[in-house]
Amino acid sequence: MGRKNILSLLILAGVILALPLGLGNSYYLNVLVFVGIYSLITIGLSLLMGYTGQISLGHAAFFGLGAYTSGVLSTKFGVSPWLALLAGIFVTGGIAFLIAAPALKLKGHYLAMATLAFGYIVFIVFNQASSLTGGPSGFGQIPRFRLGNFLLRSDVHYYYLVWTLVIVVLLVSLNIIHSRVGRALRSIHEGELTANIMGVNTAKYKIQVFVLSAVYASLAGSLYAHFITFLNPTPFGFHFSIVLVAMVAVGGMASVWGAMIGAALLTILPEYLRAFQDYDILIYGSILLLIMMFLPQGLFAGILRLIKKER
Amino acid sequence: MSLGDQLLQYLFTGITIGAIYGMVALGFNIIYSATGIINLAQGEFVMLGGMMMVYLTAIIKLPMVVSFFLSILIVTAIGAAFERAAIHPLKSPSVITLIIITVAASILFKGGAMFAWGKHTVSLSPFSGEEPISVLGATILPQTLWILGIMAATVALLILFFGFTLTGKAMRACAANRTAASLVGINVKTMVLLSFALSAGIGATAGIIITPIALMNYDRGTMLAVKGFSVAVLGGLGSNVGAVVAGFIIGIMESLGAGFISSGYKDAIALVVLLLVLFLKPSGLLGSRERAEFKKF
Amino acid sequence: MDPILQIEKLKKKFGGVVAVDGVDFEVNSHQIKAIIGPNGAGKTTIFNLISRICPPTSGTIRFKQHKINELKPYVIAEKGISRTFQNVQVFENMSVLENVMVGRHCRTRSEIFAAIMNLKRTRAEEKRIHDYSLEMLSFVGLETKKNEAASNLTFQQQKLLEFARALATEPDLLLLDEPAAGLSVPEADEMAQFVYRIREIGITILLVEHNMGLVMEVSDEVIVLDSGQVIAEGTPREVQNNEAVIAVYLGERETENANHTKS
Amino acid sequence: MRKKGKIVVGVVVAIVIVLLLVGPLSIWRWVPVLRKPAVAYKVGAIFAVTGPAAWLGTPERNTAKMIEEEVNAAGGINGHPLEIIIEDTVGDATRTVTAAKKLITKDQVLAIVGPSRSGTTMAVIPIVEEAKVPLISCAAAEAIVVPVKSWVFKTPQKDSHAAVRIYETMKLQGISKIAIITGTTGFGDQGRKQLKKLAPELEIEIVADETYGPDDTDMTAQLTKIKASEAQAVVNWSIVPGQVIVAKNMRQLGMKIPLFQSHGFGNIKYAQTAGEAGEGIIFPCGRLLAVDTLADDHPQKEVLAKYKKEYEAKYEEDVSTFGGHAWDGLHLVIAALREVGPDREKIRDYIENTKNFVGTGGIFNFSPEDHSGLTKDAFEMLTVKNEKFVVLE
Repeated sequence: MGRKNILSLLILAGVILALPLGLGNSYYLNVLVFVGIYSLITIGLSLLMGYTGQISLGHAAFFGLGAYTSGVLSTKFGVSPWLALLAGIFVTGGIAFLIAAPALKLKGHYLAMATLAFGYIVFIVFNQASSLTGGPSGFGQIPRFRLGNFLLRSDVHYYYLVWTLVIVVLLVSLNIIHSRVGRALRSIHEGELTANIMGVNTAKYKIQVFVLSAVYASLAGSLYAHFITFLNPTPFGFHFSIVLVAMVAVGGMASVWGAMIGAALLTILPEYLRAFQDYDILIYGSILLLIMMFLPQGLFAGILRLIKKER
Repeated sequence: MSLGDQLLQYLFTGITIGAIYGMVALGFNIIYSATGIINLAQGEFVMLGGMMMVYLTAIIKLPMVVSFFLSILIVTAIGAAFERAAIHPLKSPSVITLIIITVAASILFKGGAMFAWGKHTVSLSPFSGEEPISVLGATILPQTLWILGIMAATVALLILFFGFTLTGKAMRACAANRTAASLVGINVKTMVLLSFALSAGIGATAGIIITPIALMNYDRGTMLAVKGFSVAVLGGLGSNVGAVVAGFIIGIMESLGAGFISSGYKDAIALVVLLLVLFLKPSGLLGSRERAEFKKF
Repeated sequence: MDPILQIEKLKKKFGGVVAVDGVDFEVNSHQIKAIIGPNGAGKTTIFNLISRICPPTSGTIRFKQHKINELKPYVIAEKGISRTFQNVQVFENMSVLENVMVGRHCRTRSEIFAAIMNLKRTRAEEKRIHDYSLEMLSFVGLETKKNEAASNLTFQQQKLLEFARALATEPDLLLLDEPAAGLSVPEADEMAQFVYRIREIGITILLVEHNMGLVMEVSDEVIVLDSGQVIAEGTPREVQNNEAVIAVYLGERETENANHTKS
Repeated sequence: MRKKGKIVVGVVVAIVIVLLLVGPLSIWRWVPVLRKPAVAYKVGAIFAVTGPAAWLGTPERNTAKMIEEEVNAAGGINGHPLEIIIEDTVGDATRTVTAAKKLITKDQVLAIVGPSRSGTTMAVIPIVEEAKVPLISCAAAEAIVVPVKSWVFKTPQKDSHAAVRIYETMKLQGISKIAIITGTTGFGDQGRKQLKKLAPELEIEIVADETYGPDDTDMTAQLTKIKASEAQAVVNWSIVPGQVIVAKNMRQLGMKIPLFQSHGFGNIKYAQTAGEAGEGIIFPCGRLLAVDTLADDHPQKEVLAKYKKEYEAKYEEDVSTFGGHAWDGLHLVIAALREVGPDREKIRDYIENTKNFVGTGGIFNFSPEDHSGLTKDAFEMLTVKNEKFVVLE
């Protein structure tokens, strides 16, 4: 990991620590909690899409699997939220592993379709397995996290919890990127067959990064479940999978920082646009369109390039 | 109702649903084969077609036939304008960029339709009466026959167009190899424009003919796009006959699934089959493996 | 001399077309062997079969006495076969050095958990990968370009980069697919020097090449292929005087001349 | 290229400046002096204005705006202007939670009306309970007020009442074996649960239980299964477009058995969309849609006629029961504000003890045990005749 990344991490940590002092309003913190939760997913997606070049239109399902495993275990079976979170990671990781092996043999749009279909099937199961999931009505009263005797209840508590995990996940991801494995991932993106002939077990790494991104999404899902304390299937459908891909694309796929910027932008933007009422849908669509047209590498890369150019 | 009657009815239902999906999938195919783009705004063309038709017939009170062609024409123009405004200016965009651009466009179309026509679900009177036709104890709506007829005509026209006209052949050439096509003097950018216009037109046609059965509102496009995309992939991207066949397969599977297994899981059943097909034959039922491998990300 | 690579009754069909039709030959350790033949004779297909880009229809390929038909491409690389490509296949958006470091992949071990923990031995290994790769880059003379994106290199430099990347896998057998294609005469001469230098390290070379000057200069043995079949095998001199070969090549030279006059 | 770069920089800088000037993170909000003095009574409203339930949220939003204008034109509440801050749920639980937190912590509203749908309401309940803000939901599901949550009320009639009224009507018609078909949305699912729970009590046997997705285009498969069963009537519990497609599909299949719909059918547009297939549909509904047929001395007549007249004059569209739910919720809050002033806890207490409040949905009588306030008599059984709603004889 380069010096630049360590510096960026330190700056991020500083900003994270300081922000609540400046904002002090639980609504803003609440928005930032969601930014953090979505960042966890988009960082994983950037590893999968930006670095390895494999598309997924079904990551909302992994987010949902984490949320539901965690929520159901802790609410209906009295499992501690932390254990439930771990269980979510194992369940989601296991399912991701099973789907990854056949799906990642597919390429391009066929992979996109397979992940979409998988996501949709999971969404249907959330709706139909009502004895566990409460069906379309969902279920509530999901317990919150505890640290010893301390109950995490306010937005500030979750803000620090979520963002601590974001930093950890960032650290983990940056370590992977700047390693032998990260190089292998990028070589798969550049030319899968060539990478294979040069000695990279491409199938293995594709599966690994897919499972890893699913695990990140599951972690995010568990945090979501124990934060919002109510689950129904709507946030885990096709629509959200697309939003996630849009976040990654808008921020800049080829960088975990870009993925975070995208998550932040597409989470905060609709909050700004609340003031515009119905028109928000048009403004949101236009901004998305313009960014992709004029900064196709994403905001992060676009801004970096501009800074360099101006110098 | 005897089991036989039920089975026949499920089949009719499947054919009706399948024809709807097949029409949407045809639109996907045209843009995909000319450009390699998966246009996630395809469902919005369908929605626009349906809403436009309802607007022209119910509000402007134009005759059916005039409205039919006018709606298709207007949506075709919208498709072309979208290509000019958002796709044409791009320089060698990545596939994910294109996907997000079409998503953004679909948000805009949806928003536009919401402002233009409101949020209510609208319906359209069927082309030739509402009296169901009885066949051996099962029933089918005359509108379904219209859908099937227009779909057959569309596929036939597409085959003629791609097989026998110069423009059609040029579009196929672009699909096979863009660089080579431009080397022999085909204006690739024009072909892309054409493919968007054509696909919007077909989408609009689909929207118009399904509205009497499925109704329409501004929010309907996304799901139709997802189904259409599934069908196009199952049939093998780029294969028009494949799209029609796969449409019927998915439609019939959904209706049999709803009838005999569980209406809640019917979509899942169809999707599991889709996944299995993809895992066993990664280029779809009627797609060619080589073509799938050439069209990389 | 012991054979490092043995090919027996190798056959490959694409649909109805037979690209390789019952080919037998051996490559001995430390030799430079060339496969020549007119376009479409099946030369590159043989390479693709050896590095398992596609499976053979029938026949066996043995490397160091072990059958390798069934192995995945990356395992073949681990066993000690590497290659370059006819139309270069560098990882364009990665730096020159990173390209070579990918080649080092199959000789190193740190997996994802070690990477996450960023262990001391992982860092040490990363350092070794870096140093070894740099060494390979200086071997081909590209060390000054190490931080450039591979796409910024010239065509010849990209070919050299492929050499370095292939060498980083520490191969015992190196397949060179038309190393001189697309190069000017002095550049092709440079390539010939490289081929010699690679053999000096102790690497066996199997070569496909159209540039007859280069083939005749560097090869110990030459195989001539036509329509998927071996029509002659021997030292460059023997092959040059083989009547079947002359017939095939005269035929091609005429068409080539015809092409030249056209353009 | 350089020029283009500068333009893009310019655009980015401009966007940043705009965002700093307006919106939630704007610099003005960090400077307390620049804030407007808070004299207005702020009430929050969370409706599904866009998204799949926009047909529900839009009349609610329209009603809220109408009431705000009306109240302020009449001099506000005890001299204080009324400010209704409307937020959109987009039909998404996450966005709804954020909206609720914004209303509570940033806008500091005194009470919240909405959300429109059951699922989103369930998602905000823990928030209002913890923040101690009165919430008057416009969603139907029983689970919102059963068990009673101290800060949560609702104005639409209960699902269970709707189911009971449907079953009672069936019994009068001599129907005992029925099929139910429900949409897989929160609303449809809650309805399905109530129908199944209450059937044994009222001696109704459910012989077929089918579902469909909110985006399905054809339900003849499910209906064929029902047709093959012994069902004497069908209950469809869903939202548009499913309600209309089911009616059309039944007609296609030549099914002559009566079709009952839920109280989600409360907009004359749906009957019109269904056309001929809609004739004879029976459904429970508040009296708003049948106001013309009410006797003049009916206690709700005046309220209903006024709301219908004003809404239809202002928005040039047919009034729906959904907007009525918002009307009831807002007027409950306004009445409370008028009596007890800007105090969340007092507002809650006032609403909980409200008796004989005449709303569009019925006559409300709240109590600590009942946060719904309506009885099953709030429903009238309506039927469709010549594309109009009339009271079922």
